[in-house]
Amino acid sequence: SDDSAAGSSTEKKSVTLGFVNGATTEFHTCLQKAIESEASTEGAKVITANSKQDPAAELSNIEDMISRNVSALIVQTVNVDALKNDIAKAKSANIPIFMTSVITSDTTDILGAVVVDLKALGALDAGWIAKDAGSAEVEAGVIAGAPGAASDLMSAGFTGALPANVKVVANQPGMFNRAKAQDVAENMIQAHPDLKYAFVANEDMAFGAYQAFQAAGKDVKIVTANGTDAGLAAVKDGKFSATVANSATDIGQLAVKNTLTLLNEGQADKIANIKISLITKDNLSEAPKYCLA
Amino acid sequence: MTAPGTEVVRARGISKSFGGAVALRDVSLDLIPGEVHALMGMNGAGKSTLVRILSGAQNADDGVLEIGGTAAGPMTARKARKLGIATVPQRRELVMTLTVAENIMLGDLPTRTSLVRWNLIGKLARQALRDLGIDVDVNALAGDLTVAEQTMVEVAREVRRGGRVLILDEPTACLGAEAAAQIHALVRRLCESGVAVVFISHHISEVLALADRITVLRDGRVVWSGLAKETDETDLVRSMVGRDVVSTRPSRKSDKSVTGLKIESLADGRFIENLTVEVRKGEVVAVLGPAGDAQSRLFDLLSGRRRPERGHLEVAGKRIPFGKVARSLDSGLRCVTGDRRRLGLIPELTVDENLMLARDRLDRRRLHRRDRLARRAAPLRDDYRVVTLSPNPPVGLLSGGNQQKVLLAKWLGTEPVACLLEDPTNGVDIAAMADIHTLVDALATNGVAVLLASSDADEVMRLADRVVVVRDGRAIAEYDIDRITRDELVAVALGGAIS
Amino acid sequence: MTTTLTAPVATRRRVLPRGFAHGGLLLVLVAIVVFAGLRTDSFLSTNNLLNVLRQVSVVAVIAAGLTLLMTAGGMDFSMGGNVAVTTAVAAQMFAHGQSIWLTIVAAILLATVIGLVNGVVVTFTGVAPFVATLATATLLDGVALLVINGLSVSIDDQLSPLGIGKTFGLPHLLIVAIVVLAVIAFVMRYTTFGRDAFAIGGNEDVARLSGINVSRDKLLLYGLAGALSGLAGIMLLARLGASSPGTGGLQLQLTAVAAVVIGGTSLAGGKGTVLGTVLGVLLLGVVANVLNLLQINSYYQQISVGAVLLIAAIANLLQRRRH
Amino acid sequence: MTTTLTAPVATRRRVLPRGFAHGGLLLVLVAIVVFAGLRTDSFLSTNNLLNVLRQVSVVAVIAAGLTLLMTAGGMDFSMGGNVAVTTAVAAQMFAHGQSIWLTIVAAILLATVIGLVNGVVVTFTGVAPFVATLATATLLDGVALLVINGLSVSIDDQLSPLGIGKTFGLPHLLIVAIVVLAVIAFVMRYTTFGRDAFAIGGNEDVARLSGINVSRDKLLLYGLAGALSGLAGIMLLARLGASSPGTGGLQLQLTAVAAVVIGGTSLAGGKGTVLGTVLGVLLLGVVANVLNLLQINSYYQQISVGAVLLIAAIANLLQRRRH
Ligand SMILES: Nc1ncnc2c1ncn2[C@@H]1O[C@H](COP(=O)(O)OP(=O)(O)OP(=O)(O)O)[C@@H](O)[C@H]1O
Ligand SMILES: Nc1ncnc2c1ncn2[C@@H]1O[C@H](COP(=O)(O)OP(=O)(O)OP(=O)(O)O)[C@@H](O)[C@H]1O
Ligand SMILES: [Mg+2]
Ligand SMILES: [Mg+2]
Repeated sequence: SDDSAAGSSTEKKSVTLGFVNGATTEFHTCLQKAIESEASTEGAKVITANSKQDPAAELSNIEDMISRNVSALIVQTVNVDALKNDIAKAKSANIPIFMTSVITSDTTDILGAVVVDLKALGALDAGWIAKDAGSAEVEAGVIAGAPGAASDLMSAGFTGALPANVKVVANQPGMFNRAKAQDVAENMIQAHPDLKYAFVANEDMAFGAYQAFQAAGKDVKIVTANGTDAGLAAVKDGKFSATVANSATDIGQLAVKNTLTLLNEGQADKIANIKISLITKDNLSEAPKYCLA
Repeated sequence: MTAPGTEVVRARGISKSFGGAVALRDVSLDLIPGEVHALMGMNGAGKSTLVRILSGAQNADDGVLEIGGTAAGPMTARKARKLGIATVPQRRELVMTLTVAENIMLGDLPTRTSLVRWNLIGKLARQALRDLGIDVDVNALAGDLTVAEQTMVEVAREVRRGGRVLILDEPTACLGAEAAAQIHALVRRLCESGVAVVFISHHISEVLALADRITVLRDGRVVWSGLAKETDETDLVRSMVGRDVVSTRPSRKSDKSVTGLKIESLADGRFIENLTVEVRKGEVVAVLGPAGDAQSRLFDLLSGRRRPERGHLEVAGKRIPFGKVARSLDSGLRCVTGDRRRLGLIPELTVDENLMLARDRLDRRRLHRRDRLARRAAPLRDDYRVVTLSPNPPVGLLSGGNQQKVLLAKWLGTEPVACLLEDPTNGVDIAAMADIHTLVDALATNGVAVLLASSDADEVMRLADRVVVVRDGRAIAEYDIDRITRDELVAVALGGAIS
Repeated sequence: MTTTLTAPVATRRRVLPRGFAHGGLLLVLVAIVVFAGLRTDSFLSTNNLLNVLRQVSVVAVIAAGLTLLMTAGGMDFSMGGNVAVTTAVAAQMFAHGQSIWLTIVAAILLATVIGLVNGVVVTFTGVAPFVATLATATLLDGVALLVINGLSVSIDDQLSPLGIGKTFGLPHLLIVAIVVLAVIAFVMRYTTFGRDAFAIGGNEDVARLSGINVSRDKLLLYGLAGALSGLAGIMLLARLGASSPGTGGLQLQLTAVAAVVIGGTSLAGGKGTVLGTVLGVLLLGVVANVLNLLQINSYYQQISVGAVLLIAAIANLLQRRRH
Repeated sequence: MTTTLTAPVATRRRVLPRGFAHGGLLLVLVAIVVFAGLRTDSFLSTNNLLNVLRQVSVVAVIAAGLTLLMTAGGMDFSMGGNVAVTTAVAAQMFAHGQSIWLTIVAAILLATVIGLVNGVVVTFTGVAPFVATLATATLLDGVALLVINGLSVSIDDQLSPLGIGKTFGLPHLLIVAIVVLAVIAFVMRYTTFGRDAFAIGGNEDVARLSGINVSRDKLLLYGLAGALSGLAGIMLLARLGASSPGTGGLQLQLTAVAAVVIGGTSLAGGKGTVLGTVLGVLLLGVVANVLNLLQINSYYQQISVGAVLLIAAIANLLQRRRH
């Protein structure tokens, strides 16, 4: 059976990576695809599990991985702090943990991480608005994700980087759900008909917001994040003014690469920052691939 | 205990109305230890409402209750129980998901160091049943019992709990002769020990034989109250109904050569073993046996609710498969249950809808128009004299007897070819009983084959042309009704031998 | 715990004008509307009100089917999952170049079949409806993800006439919802099939013995719930222009269930009105809208929705009890 | 829709040994265990089995309380929300340097109060339990977010003796769960309070007329459900070492409800066993574990969980019916 391979992690050939994914959104799907494809390129096996945004399920998944004796664990976490327990557990079983997207405050016990600077991501979008608005007094709205660290970091980064002449008049949660985001956008434009800009925490929601603004007959400039094919097309069509590419594929591929390198005690950044870039109509070609086919 | 001769309960000026409709007005009632106090009156007269007020299940709008000489204030069920008032309500109130033993001991489970003593529960429950001469498995689920058995269990429960007042609301309405006799004996015994018993029944002879004192209600008012020995059947009927009621057996002359309903070698593996009964068109045949015997199980099999192990069923010469409600109905067979709450009516639906429930489905009506429904239902309401306080209330709010009338009307208004009537006058007043008997006569005259499964000997004598006696699930004898006397009939029903 | 049909209530209700049964709910709704109207100008603008109505259209269609089904004592907890699968399949069909009508018909057919499967399980195995459909809900959520492979599938503007179109100023989505609600209300009040649902919900045994084909009716009811989920799926797809992970599913289901039960339809069956459901749907929609307009902090939003639901449920009962 | 207790079933069941009522469920569970044992070595390792048991401990505690409550005809859909609030409050108290015991006591007290509030609403306003607690569930999820301000609040290893400690090889979390289950099973069978719960669930009016203090019992039952949610919250906090958005909540609630109803406890009340609930909890835990071990794609995992639930529910019923 396939477990025998996992048993002997010392041999380089039969490295088995465990990947614990955090949810089933597009980002997570693409991340997993990238990890699976990169691993197969590198000749490693991957076994995966999904925590579906439930911290308790994440812990269970990690425990299950440990009992399968994987060589290393890559975790796209639901809950950063709960990971401390997991890390302790994995450490006592001699299984190193590698993290994606976010990290614990104390990084001594982890193997490494690939992270996205979510604050900087928000700030990039804010920067575009600052430039576009010039010195005009304008209103902006934020359609955040689900209440929680990731979403809060993004909107804090965005809000914090805005110049004084851009006023955030509304900040409402879209729950990373397109339908909800569309409702919120519809309501927001009613309350603030003079809205000029909207920061939407991901492209899926941004499409919903775009529909809402269109229907209301308002020309609100949308800035968002991800850089999916559909998102880039929307930037090209002018539906979105800008998006910040934080490629799930880049994160996944780098995570596998670094995990394997660090396992073999090779040279790699322990905490690698993924490159994020502001994509507008002018630099569409610079966008990295977001998702593997 | 209160000294004999002084009232243990004095109710004065009790009034109660439901949303403007008056159910009781200015009713007074005295209960005296050692006496059986019968409440009589037509369906909807307010008997149950009065006893519900006494037992704390409902609150009066007006009036005072004095119990044991002191004013009781607002009553609750718990308080009534504490004051020693035990009640068997008209509607069977058991926890159907619990066993008989637990139901009997409910609210009073024996414990030791606060742990429930299961063995003792079984023993006490068995004892309570044995004291009343009842044979029911204490480990059976209450929901699996027949209505008669449930009644007995409930009486056993209330008697076991004891108290100085016992209220029995139509305890004998669906009981066979044997069980009723047990209840009578029990009531007498309790009276001797100083309990005040309230007894409600529509059977005048039963009341006259049992009661010391009688109060008659009509339209929520006391119209007569006095000692039982000061009155007689005719007077009682007059005060209850306001007129004389006569119900005599007509001579039904119809051609009785064609078979209308034929049950052959029926067996359900539990209660019925090889039962064969044939009913000709225009004939009323009664199935009779000790309570709990085959007759109370026929409904399930004939209606298609349950499949028997073996047997044939024919309606007007056509074979009907078992277990198929639609086929059974198409053939013109109508089965009227004795358990109207569980298998007869839908309490939330209105009277009219219940009346037309089967009829409209048989007519394959697609649309439902309230005004037309009311028009279609009106003749049935009149024929069966369904009395309601408001125009068209949910049927669950009617008095028991009126519900029974709705049930009969629902089925007999659908042009039956053959029908099974299980306790058709269960809980109806004497006037309505006479009406229903006349309606059954009319059915027979019109050539319907009627199979009667009644536990009431008088009713069997009044209606049946022929009696089939069943014992242990088999038909053991058959009599034409003019060959047998009422007393012999009762003897048979009690399981005795017959000359 | 078991609630008894307390008599006085029902008797009076007949006497009062219809709709009064929902007086409490109506009161809460009106209170919120007045409050919102005073606090923010934008609330009472035609545009905003139309927005709210369009937003609740999808939930309304699901809730309508659920009302009828629950009145018959049934329950379909998988309608949200069914919506997710339908949107996913329809989106993929569009992506593979199928025509609009074929796609719509196929999606609704599929949804009907899913509903029928629920119906078969509930009717012929006797598993409690809640249990059976909770299981299928889990299953369908997985299927939906599988169909779109965890990615967003866009349909461009193929359904935009439905999604954003208007006739005489009324959004098409709203019109569809109104038609569905009206039809269900009509069925419940004026057809034997609808009355059968009440009978089955009131006492299934009696219904069967009265000649109602209970099994067939149940299958039809579950099938109908499925079909309406399918329709809701198409509407949602039209509105969003894409199917993505998390579309439909449990959240949508819970909103619909909440709307229906707040509207007074009994979980035990035998009681239910479309009018109540409409009020329930509107209440939830208006509250979400008002919270957005008033710019309430997102944590307080959930709290407010919960509190309003609770108040509405209590108000509705107290009001009924007073009579 | 109402299912009738047909006579032969129930009478016969008494004759069979207890526990047999869950034969179908047991069969499915055993089948899965055997299958998993054959397909992957790691499944039957002590470590993995202990993992599974520790993983289900929190759900088991909630499910135990729910079993008793549902047997009495009640429902608490807000236990998951209660867990969320409890973990949030306890985490904040730790973060503010409160002592372990004070925190635990305060958290469980708070949870009990929340349960009692549910109880008061259900008992004294007559709102259907599902409706009332669905509303509080929404409310509590919001409160939990508010308490931790949408961020993860870590408690370091303050509760790790409970969270990862073992005695005689048994995880402490498991021991707590076993004790709770045993106590509830005992209460349900051997105390008047427990038997009264069956009576209330079977027929509340009869129970009241029999002199059972129904209102008090209901309050106690909801309070108990709350207290157990609090305990579950502490256990979850111990296990996770932090409270963060998404801890507890609706997902946990649905898992517990699924476990209880799969275990044969009736949504209508009057019937329920802790044994059934234990089997339900184990089934869900084992399936999740096995799907992970067998390396099933996550979309298929959801589908499989749904399918297994459905099969178990049907098997449980068919098996019972055969007798
Ligand atoms: N809860 C209630 N709501 C509305 N009307 C009621 C209610 N209870 C009883 N009634 C009405 O009050 C009247 C008296 O009913 P009650 O049950 O006391 O009659 P009864 O004398 O016991 O009749 P029966 O002999 O048929 O049992 C009836 O017309 C009945 O419909
Ligand atoms: N489940 C039952 N099936 C058949 N008959 C029953 C049943 N329960 C009670 N009865 C009998 O039916 C008659 C009336 O019972 P039912 O419960 O319909 O009365 P009700 O008038 O609604 O109750 P109440 O008078 O307490 O309001 C009584 O004679 C009683 O013995
Ligand atoms: Mg009565
Ligand atoms: Mg009555």
